[in-house]
Amino acid sequence: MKFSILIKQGPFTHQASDSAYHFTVAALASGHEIFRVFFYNDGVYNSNRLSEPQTDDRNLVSLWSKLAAEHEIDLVVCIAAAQRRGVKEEILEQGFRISGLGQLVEAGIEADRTIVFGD
Amino acid sequence: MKFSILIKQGPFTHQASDSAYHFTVAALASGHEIFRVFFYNDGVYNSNRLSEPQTDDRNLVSLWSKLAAEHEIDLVVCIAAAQRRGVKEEILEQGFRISGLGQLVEAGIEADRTIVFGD
Amino acid sequence: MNRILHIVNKSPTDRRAFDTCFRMAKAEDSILLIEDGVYAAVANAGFASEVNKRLDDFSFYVLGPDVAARGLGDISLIDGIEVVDYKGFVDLVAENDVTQSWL
Amino acid sequence: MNRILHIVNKSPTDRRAFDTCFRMAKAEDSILLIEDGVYAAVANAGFASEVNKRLDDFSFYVLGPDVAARGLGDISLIDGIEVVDYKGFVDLVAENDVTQSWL
Amino acid sequence: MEPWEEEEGPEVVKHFMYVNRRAPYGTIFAHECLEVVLISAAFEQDVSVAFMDDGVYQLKKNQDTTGIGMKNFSKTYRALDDYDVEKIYVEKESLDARGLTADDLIIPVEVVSTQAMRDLLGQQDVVISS
Amino acid sequence: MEPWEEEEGPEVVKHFMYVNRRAPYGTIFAHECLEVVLISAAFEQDVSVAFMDDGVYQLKKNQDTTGIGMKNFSKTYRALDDYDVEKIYVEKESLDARGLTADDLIIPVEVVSTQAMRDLLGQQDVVISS
Repeated sequence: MKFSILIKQGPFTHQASDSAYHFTVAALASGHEIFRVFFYNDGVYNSNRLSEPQTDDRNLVSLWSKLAAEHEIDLVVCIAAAQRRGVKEEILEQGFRISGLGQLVEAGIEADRTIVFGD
Repeated sequence: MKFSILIKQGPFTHQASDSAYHFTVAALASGHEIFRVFFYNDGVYNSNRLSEPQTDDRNLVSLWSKLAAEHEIDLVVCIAAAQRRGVKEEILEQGFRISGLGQLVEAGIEADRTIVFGD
Repeated sequence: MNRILHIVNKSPTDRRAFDTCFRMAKAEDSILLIEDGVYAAVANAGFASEVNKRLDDFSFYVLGPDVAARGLGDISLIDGIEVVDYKGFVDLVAENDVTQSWL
Repeated sequence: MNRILHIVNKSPTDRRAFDTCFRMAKAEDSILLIEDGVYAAVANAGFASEVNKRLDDFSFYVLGPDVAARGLGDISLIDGIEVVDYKGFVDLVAENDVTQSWL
Repeated sequence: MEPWEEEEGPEVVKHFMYVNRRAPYGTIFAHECLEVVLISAAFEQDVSVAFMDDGVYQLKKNQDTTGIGMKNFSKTYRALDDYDVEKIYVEKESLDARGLTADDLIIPVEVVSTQAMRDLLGQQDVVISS
Repeated sequence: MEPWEEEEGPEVVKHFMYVNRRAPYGTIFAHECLEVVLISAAFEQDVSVAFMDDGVYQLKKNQDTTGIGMKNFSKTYRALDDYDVEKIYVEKESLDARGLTADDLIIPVEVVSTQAMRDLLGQQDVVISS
């Protein structure tokens, strides 16, 4: 089955991105396909490559980036939400791309299921 | 009277930074002194100079920066909260400085009143 | 005992911050409604009874700019809640000994 | 009618998401508790009665990793709520027609 | 050519519902959800917008944000009609609990019972909560 | 030399209270508040930490975060004693509503009535809510 994921919160402050990550890993392990992960609202902060958590904490930015590289997952950061929050190409982690909100709607159309993670 | 302000949310997602800004402007207009504005939790995002809201929306990053320049306000961004969220010197707006959590405690000691804005 | 200015910025129909604020406030304290907390000041809303029965216990204030932003300028607010602007907010902070934000 | 997987990630003692979830869910729907929503599964908590009286109406699930993280692994959860892991979460999404997150 | 622009083959029209349960201004969720709804109108899907709980406050008439310095986006709801987004549902119970009626709202909406809203939810393929 | 390190002149000792009302892990507020409390211990002020509402869940024993990949910071509460932060108050009503007792908590605390917590709040100079 094809899943699309919407993430509405940044790393750390809310568990949303953590839950979405573990869900995505489990979905892939079960043989499902991830059509797209779309980052909206504060979710755009998940793509900030300057993020540097303590060494004994998880690093969601690099976890998403590595997962995308391993499984060719499309990680899309909403341009409108990113611009106002100051997430620009110059601080974007590898594996993420910035694009329009239409990509979220397309993700909903193309996937069999869309799951929203937020606060 | 001397006030210290604690801001726990970033710009846009919650009204906390807006409310704190208007409170600060009003306090200065009433002749009070602002000892320090401390940015903690997601509040550290208020110092990201890459933030670029739509032209008909307010820009809290530059509003805080200008207010600080006009009234010599000490804007302190928590280093621990900023590191994990990827707010570094290289994207720091003028007028903000990154320092330790002790600055928040000191702000509480030195000011007559400490007011918390968050979610 | 220090006089406390309790600040509530949560809608009473979304979060339970008001429950705790009312439980923890003491007779001489003041309660200021800001941001989404201003919905608690609407006279016709279901939550109004919770505020009405405490009007004699605490001094209630509501932030006018937040009322206007939410389109509540044209409907009745609870009698006995004083509308203040940001300057009034500052005055309340100065007049009380300490502030507590019920986030 | 599409079968809905309702996902609740809010503590029942902080937010009112459960009220609306219970109001909007229909008989054949499933309700999955994740993140701070898992506190609704505690058998001895005050909110348990709200869940208990709906056990016949909906299928309830709770995410085990979130239960363990919060230290609830050593206390009784409500009988009739099935504990699932992330793989079980994925299966629930696939088995139902659509998901609704009550944020 | 993007998939949704295909003119041949079976047209897949999905039922999308955007669920609004937050008050405006206190958080940005109302504003950013409206931006998604406007974009979604271009995709020729079946789009519904639901307002319940504090979400009904988003539609309150006479919002005036000059005092808080934020953008008043409430007038943008009027553009929904121009974008052919016509299925706008407001739960009656949520209005009642807040002392509001349809007359208090900035646009014409369909006020529905809890039962009707529940049925509408059951007809969707994609539900995006804000 | 920083102001709080002065050894001469009148010592100003203020009463600080950190108020915890959020559950752990769902949001970072519990974790980041604990970081402030630990720092504040160095300032020789009168420090209290209060737990009420869902904040009491922060102290629940046997937290195991391996399944969610987040850092288990609950053991750090045990360090409060080493930092001479000894005024730790938990509201009884909040414990009761959640079916918990002091035995369920990771550290010894003072369980207080609502009235006692109200009185403690009234003795503070600075209240930091998390």
